[in-house]
Amino acid sequence: MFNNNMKLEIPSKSQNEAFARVVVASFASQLDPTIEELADVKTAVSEAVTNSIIHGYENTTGTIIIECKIEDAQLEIVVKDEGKGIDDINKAMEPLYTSKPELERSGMGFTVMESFMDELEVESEIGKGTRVKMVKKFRSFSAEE
Amino acid sequence: MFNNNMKLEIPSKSQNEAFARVVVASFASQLDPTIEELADVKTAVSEAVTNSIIHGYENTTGTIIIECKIEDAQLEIVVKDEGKGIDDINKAMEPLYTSKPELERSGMGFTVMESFMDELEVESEIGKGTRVKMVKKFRSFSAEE
Amino acid sequence: MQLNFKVIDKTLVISFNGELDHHMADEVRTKIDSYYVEKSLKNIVFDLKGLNFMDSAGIGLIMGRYKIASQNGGKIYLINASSRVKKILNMSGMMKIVKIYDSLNDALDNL
Amino acid sequence: MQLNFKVIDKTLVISFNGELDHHMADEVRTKIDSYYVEKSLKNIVFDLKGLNFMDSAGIGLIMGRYKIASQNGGKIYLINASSRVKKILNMSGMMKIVKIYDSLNDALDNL
Ligand SMILES: Nc1ncnc2c1ncn2[C@@H]1O[C@H](COP(=O)(O)OP(=O)(O)O)[C@@H](O)[C@H]1O
Ligand SMILES: Nc1ncnc2c1ncn2[C@@H]1O[C@H](COP(=O)(O)OP(=O)(O)O)[C@@H](O)[C@H]1O
Repeated sequence: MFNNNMKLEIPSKSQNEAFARVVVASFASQLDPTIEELADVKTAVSEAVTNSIIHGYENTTGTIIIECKIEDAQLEIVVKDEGKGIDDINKAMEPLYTSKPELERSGMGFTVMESFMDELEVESEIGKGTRVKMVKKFRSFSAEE
Repeated sequence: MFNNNMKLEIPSKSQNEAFARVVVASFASQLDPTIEELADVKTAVSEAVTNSIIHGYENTTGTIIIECKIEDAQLEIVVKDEGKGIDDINKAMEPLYTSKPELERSGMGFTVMESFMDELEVESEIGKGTRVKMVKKFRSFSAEE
Repeated sequence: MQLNFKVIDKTLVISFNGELDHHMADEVRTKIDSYYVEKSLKNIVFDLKGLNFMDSAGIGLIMGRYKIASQNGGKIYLINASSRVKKILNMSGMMKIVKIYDSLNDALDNL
Repeated sequence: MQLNFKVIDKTLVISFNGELDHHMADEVRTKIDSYYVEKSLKNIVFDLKGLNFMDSAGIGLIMGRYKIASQNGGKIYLINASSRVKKILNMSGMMKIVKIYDSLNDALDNL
């Protein structure tokens, strides 16, 4: 079985959105992704990390943890923060719902994660933080060895 | 002041040498490095991570921690393992000294780190592990804001 | 992110080069809005040819400019949108409020 | 890492494409040595044109091949080494045991 994992901790600064995307994409590149698959992963990571920065920590400084796990042709990505948490997850996941329209958020973050990844699971507790788990299956990859 | 930091944890698998290089280089790219400066950082990280894999964990599985800190135009990189540790650091740092000639190690790892980075500091305890701290100053960078 | 502004009559043509995420959107928004107001413009054409990444922050940015342009009787057009960007815009129903053309000439002809 | 082998008389010319670190060196070493032995070769030319990264694992790899070739009365040549690779080789005193040339012809002329 082909497997690997990594854990990245970054402060909740918006300049780290791009860094987080690059790191996860580079980790995913072990799975010989297509350009499309890689872009799917980058976009989903960007959404989750941005949410932790804007909504979780509301632009104060906190730590965002990104964990990736490869098992055969599957990549699991967990993005966690210890920010304010989500009150009503079902409502939060509705397309176009946003609690921050004044920041020109579109309310499409979770919808984008859901459509670009194969699985999406959100856990959250008010005052404790949020954990977004996403799974991507790489069609093209076949483990050697 | 311009600052940022990150922490990466990876298992001691040799395929993660390249991944570690890419992550640190991508983090360093915030400092607008020259191609040469970026290659210096990549090479030094590669040496330190390889050492943790081969010498620290001797090809068993352990965790390697890479911490980076940017303060103005300076990048500090710490590579840590909880492996077997180094008995005689001064001897280990001599050019051409290697404890693993049978693996075709050249004994040039520390020399490479030292010449490509501005500072190198090695701490180690037998049975506890090794911590390599390196500092690179980026000549070209001037923090905005 | 590299932005280029070009004005044709009352239409602002913005070329994007780079990655459009939340970090960049903040900066881009300020630049566009102050230019648009300063020159008293009407329509906005987003040229997305050089855009190699966009997440939902891009939807927010375009939506926000749509609101501003609408108040001035102006319209929003996108040109050179990749299939990926179209996919993201489609999810949000944006295709109903902005028009997508293949070239600047097509867009200008339809103003 | 992509390796290409070419044989000219008793000389093995190896072209490297990619990054040479400890991870890659293990695989590369096995490939080179089995090819070298199988074809009973003598000299080795390392063409480093496509090498876009090398750390001290590269020194170990070249040094190891130097030992093997020496035992067969063969020599080691490097061609198309970047200034960076030269810097690393210089640190280790390798420049004394391997010769560096600008082109394959130069190297072959000096065998
Ligand atoms: N990490 C988080 N911490 C707290 N709240 C969150 C987090 N992620 C999402 N939310 C909530 O869920 C809502 C919907 O998120 P999303 O679909 O990404 O849209 P947007 O980010 O554009 O608002 C957000 O407006 C916010 O209220
Ligand atoms: N992380 C580490 N853990 C244990 N021993 C180490 C570590 N790093 C270096 N060493 C010791 O220091 C020696 C010299 O290291 P180095 O200069 O990198 O050369 P090389 O890796 O080629 O042996 C190694 O051979 C090893 O004995």
